[in-house]
Amino acid sequence: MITEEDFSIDELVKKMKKPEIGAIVTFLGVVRDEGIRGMEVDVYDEMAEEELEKLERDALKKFEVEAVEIVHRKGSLKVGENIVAILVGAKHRKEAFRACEYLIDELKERVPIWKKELNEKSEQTY
Amino acid sequence: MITEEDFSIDELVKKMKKPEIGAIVTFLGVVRDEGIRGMEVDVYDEMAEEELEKLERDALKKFEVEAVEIVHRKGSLKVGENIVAILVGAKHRKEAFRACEYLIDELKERVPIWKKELNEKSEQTY
Amino acid sequence: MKVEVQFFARCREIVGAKQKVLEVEEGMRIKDIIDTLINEYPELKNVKLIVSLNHKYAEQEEKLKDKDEVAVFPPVSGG
Amino acid sequence: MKVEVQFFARCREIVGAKQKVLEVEEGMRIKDIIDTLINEYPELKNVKLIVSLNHKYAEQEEKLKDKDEVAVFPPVSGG
Repeated sequence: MITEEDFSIDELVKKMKKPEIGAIVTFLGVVRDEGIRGMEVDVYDEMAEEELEKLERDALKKFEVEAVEIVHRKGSLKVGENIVAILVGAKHRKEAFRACEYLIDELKERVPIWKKELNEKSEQTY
Repeated sequence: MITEEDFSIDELVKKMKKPEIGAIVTFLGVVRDEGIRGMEVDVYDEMAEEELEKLERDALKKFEVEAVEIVHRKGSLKVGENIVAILVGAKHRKEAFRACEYLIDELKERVPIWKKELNEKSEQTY
Repeated sequence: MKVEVQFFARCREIVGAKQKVLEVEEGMRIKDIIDTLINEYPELKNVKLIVSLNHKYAEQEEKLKDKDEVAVFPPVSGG
Repeated sequence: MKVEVQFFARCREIVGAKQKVLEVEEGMRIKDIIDTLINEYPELKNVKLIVSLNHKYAEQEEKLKDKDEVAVFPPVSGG
């Protein structure tokens, strides 16, 4: 899901839980301070939503996992703000770790989202 | 930390964030339904706290990570309840994944905690 | 026939527009649109251009149909 | 001298107590406590016994001092 609003991992976990899930691995990407004042996230919404759904289906097929949820912010984000959350629920932890890492790697390759760092004085290029 | 109370991952994330952290990987262990009605978690508190702190220091030395937080429940837990959360904050995601997986593997080997499944009719042995 | 072209990130900055509707002839390919755009905005030559057709990654050789949605953007950098 | 012994999980169930204070003689080792316990609670033989001394994993050969805290438990299973 693409959203301008911040998300709650507790809420995402709650939504994901089912009796067969014993492990939930979460990747949370945060705006890191590299001498910037923040970040502008540009998204090709329709295509990004489709690519995210494709990714979720991919992971469910490729790994022995029970549930996948991806949320990515768009718009202006300050240092320390959440950018992306990827949650994977599985019976066993190894598969959840594998799938979660796969998903963030693939997301960075495939999903049409662009981050532009905003530095102290001016905007920087993408 | 050992606790009887449930924890909030959002709160743990908030406490962990610092400007140099760009990735937080979380492992959440949940009571899975294997035909049980829940779980009794026995802990050797003082030794467990020491072993958890040792683990946290280990991970900070062994991996390029900025922050580590482990919370483990004790007492009676129902299916779907949180058992353990391990959070690792790092500049970059690969190290956060490595350290988080290392920590749950080591926790299961080293920290004096015992889970006893409670089945429908009677208590089961550890 | 008409094709809508969307621009993102650096490409949007260079073109100075979120989207443009281009008039194209039967049989034209994505490549032809890209050539037209580079002609008008030479700075696009400095960008590694990725294209999509109707929300799917596409090759520049693909042929266009009426009302297609093309997007032009640099390599993605989300996450 | 006195040593406190804590029991966890299956070991606690077998012994039927959370802890016991044992009187031990100078020069005794953890091993000697374990032997005494197995003598009193033969079912402990069926458990792979792990021991700790003052909150640290210990070998059964380690010697005891007054007021030491020993713990006896099966392999851990947290997480």
